[in-house]
Amino acid sequence: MDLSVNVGGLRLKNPLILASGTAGYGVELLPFMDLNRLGGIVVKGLYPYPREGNPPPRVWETPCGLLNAIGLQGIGMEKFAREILPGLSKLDTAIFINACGEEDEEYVEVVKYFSSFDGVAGIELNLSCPNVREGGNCPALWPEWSYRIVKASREVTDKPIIAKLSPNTGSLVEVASACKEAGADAVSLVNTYLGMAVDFRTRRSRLSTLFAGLSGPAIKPLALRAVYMVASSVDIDVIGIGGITRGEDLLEFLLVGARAVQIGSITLREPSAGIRILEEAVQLLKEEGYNSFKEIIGRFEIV
Amino acid sequence: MDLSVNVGGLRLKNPLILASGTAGYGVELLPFMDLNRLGGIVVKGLYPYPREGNPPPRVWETPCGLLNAIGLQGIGMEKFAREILPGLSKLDTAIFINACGEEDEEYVEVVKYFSSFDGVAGIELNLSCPNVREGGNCPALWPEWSYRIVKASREVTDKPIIAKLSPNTGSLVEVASACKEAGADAVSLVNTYLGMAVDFRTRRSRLSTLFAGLSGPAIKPLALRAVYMVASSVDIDVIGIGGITRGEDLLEFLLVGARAVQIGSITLREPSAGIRILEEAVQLLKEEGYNSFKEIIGRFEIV
Amino acid sequence: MKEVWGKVEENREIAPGYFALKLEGDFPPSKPGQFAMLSPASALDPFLRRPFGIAGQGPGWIRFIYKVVGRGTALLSRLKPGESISLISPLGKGFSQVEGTSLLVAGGTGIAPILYLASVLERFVLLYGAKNSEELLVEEVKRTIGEKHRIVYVTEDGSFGERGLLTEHIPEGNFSIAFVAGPYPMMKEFAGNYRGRAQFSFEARMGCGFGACYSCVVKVKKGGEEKYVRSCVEGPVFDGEEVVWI
Amino acid sequence: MKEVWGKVEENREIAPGYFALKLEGDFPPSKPGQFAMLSPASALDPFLRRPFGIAGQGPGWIRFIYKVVGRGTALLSRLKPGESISLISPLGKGFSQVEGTSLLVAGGTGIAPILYLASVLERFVLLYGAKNSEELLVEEVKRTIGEKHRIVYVTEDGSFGERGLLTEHIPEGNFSIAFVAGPYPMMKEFAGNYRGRAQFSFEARMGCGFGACYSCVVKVKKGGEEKYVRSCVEGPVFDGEEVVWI
Repeated sequence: MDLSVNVGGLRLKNPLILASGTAGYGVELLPFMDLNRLGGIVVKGLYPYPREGNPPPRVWETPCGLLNAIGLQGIGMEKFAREILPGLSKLDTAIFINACGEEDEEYVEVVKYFSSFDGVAGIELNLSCPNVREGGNCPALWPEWSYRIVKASREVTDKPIIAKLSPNTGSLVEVASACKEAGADAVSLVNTYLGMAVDFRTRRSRLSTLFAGLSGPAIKPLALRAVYMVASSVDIDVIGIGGITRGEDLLEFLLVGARAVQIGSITLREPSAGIRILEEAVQLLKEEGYNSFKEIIGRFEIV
Repeated sequence: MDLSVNVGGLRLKNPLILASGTAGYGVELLPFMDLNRLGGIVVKGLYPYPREGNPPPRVWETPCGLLNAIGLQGIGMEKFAREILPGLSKLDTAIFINACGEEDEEYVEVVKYFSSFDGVAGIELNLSCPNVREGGNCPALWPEWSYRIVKASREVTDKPIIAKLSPNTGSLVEVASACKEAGADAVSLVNTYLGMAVDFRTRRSRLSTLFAGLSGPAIKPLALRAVYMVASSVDIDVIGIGGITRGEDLLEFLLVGARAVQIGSITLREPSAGIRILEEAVQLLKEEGYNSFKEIIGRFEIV
Repeated sequence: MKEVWGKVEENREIAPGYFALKLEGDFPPSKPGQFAMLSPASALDPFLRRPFGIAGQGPGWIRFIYKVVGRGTALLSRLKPGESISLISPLGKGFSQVEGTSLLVAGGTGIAPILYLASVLERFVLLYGAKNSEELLVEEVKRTIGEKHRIVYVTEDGSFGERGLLTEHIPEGNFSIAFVAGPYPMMKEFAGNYRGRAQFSFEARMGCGFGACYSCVVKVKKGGEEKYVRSCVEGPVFDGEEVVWI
Repeated sequence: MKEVWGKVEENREIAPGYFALKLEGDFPPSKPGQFAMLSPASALDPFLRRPFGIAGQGPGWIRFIYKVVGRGTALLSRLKPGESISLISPLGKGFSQVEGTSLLVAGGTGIAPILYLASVLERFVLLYGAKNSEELLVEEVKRTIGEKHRIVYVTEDGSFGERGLLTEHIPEGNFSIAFVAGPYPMMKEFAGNYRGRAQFSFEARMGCGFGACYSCVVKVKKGGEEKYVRSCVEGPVFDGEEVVWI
């Protein structure tokens, strides 16, 4: 069985990647599984500087999902590079940076900084965090804004660039096209859906913010469609994200055109979920007579 | 305890309305509860003519939700008026028509037809069914299209007009504004979210259609935000819809600005859910020392 | 039809993956061919109830036979005696009552409504097929209908009874009607091979089970016209003449 | 820390709404103040695990005391002996070990980690408060620490022990440290009234419990700087000096 997939110019040992934001800096999961078995890990979002994040409460459980408003608390790129990346780089799995910025220049600064690290397989541009700007605004809602950041990032790195997209726009396909035009090697989608939770007793938000981002199995049907929309209409590699909890979910994302997937919220519930999901997917593929993940990518048929 | 609410120029005995599409023509629920206890019932969507709907399979369960692609099968306005409305009209609850059309003129035809029936409290314009046009298109994705249908409907009826809106647009607030400008008395939101379910074994959709509409508790956090967005920025009465399964959910929608709510998917699981949810909400209100539903409407506070 | 609670008296694996669930409670009376919607979870996931053909009912009890095929039935199978479960019952139209000798035809879990029917009929021949002897619920059949009726067992691998497809072993006889329950392909094949009057029990994917959502439609011919009708209300049992096989 | 399965040995309502859960299994050793994440559902809803302070642990067993406050704990309370549950344990940093006599302070379900701590300490005084006598788990306390320690019980309504708030009845004594677990307002009030060294166990709303999500942060002063740290990794026990009360 050939588990490898090709995405954004990279060959991954398998299509299962841990999504940014639910796997810490990777090391938090070492007690629970052999990270070498994963296709890749996207570490927590990094700014050029340490960042405090939003006040608590930062998380609220919803039916089959969770709302988060972490707000990209983080140790900053230099401390990460000094204290954590050297260890991560020794793993036999693809390590992806998740680059963030308040200003466009900050994204570029992070991209440039990590371009020289051999241990970094690629850079995901976090164009889509809904918890750091007023009203959930983010670059990935706007084709032009996304284009600008990807383009400027492209100019400072030869590493694969993955633009992480938001579902909270009526222009998803246009944003993906803009990222391709600007030189992105792949897009990953979806980031979280803007949602809200309130307490009728206190008459206030359940979180410290007004809006928050919904993830988890609740959103899977929506994410699957978003991935299909982009994969079927834009000529760019897609990494599927959204509510994957089982091997079958992984295969469904590949079927509609994703070349790899990221798992997020399920890791919070079940830290070793990545290995289980991968094993389940391999078993299902075998049962159906496939010899590789690649054989199923984009093979969805409209009746 | 005063349970009544005012919405779209109507006084409802309480804020709990059964949503269109999950309560049949109302009569299907007679074995399970006393419909007189409800604030209102919106019957299944009606075209001027009988309609076949989409082929099966039409439904697929998802985590805490369901995708449907019914496609507005229905008996048509005349048969409904002849065989069902007379009985419904005898109930002591507000009966709402859900008017549909392939062409704009068909909406207007249904609105006009029911304008003369005393037993009809109001007319909900179904601008937002995602299962009847190519790729999930519908009037409620577009402010202009919505305006045209509401405006033309306004000209043929004095009954309250409720425009049912879609969350599948980047222009939700603009659509709501357009409906107000065109003379709608209220908006109801959200209709279902466009989603997808596939079977990796057959490589085909789980439904007879490519896309389908997601409803159920899974979408509640998204719907709550959509209702807040419209209620807080457009001067029109809002009826909140989306994943309500408990009394507390109902109160949350009122808190962020809805003047009434509709319950949908939960009725399929628990046909008498409407009564339970209403009772739970009344109990919670009492516990917190409120004397009416009206006292909590729009009382959400941003920290 | 009513929302009622039942207390689990028995929930036993009677064959690999097949369970018999017996509930105690005050259930409205049903007739063979009708079904119930069972709620596998008290939490919100899985969200929908599941339809199951009633396998038997008497004073204070109701019984089902189900196969674990997904998340809902897996949860059901973990129910323990003494626990409670919500059901809506009875739903749909049952089999017609017809004079004379009936041919009962069951494939797989289609045996559930057929056993209920057999328990109230005087004269019948049973044709019952499954993949192999493990999935053929012979003990269930014997317990319910005893030894005095002719039974033709069929397994695909020949591990019990006749070998092959059920539709290759339709017994000869002067049957006033055939009552058929099982997978769609089997029923379609049977309909193609059998000339007499027949009623078919459909297993459509359902939303509510009581007519509110229009999910479970089946195409039928009525008055010269083909149309979708709700199998939960106008079925799940349909006359062979009206079914449009696809 | 490890993902492990435990088999329910006991899940008993010890006071209205309060349950004691004892699991059998091969659990990594813990120390008082550490916690575990328990998964209330095998289905996808509720989605997240719930954190519970460990109330006791020995060879082949671990014990929790919890109050039913929502959907997750309601599901937990329905677990029956023999059923299995997934947990991640042990998590976080526990209480420090300090020479001398300790003051143990527990409010409400804060009694769970405090009892575990009491079971390993030689010398302490316990101050334990609850709303009323029904919610005061006196039998639990007696069972765990016997009769040879001084205990000050406080109930808000005076239905058992002293009347009023726990913080109004802080015992006099020469304590080397106070260990405090309970609701935030109680702990804050205690911190304002108590001058000696103290450690506080926080109950923050958690996502994962093992440091991956940064949901459960608490603001602390470290090196002259205020910052958010994860209570699941750097807590749930914090030194009084470093806590920034809000």
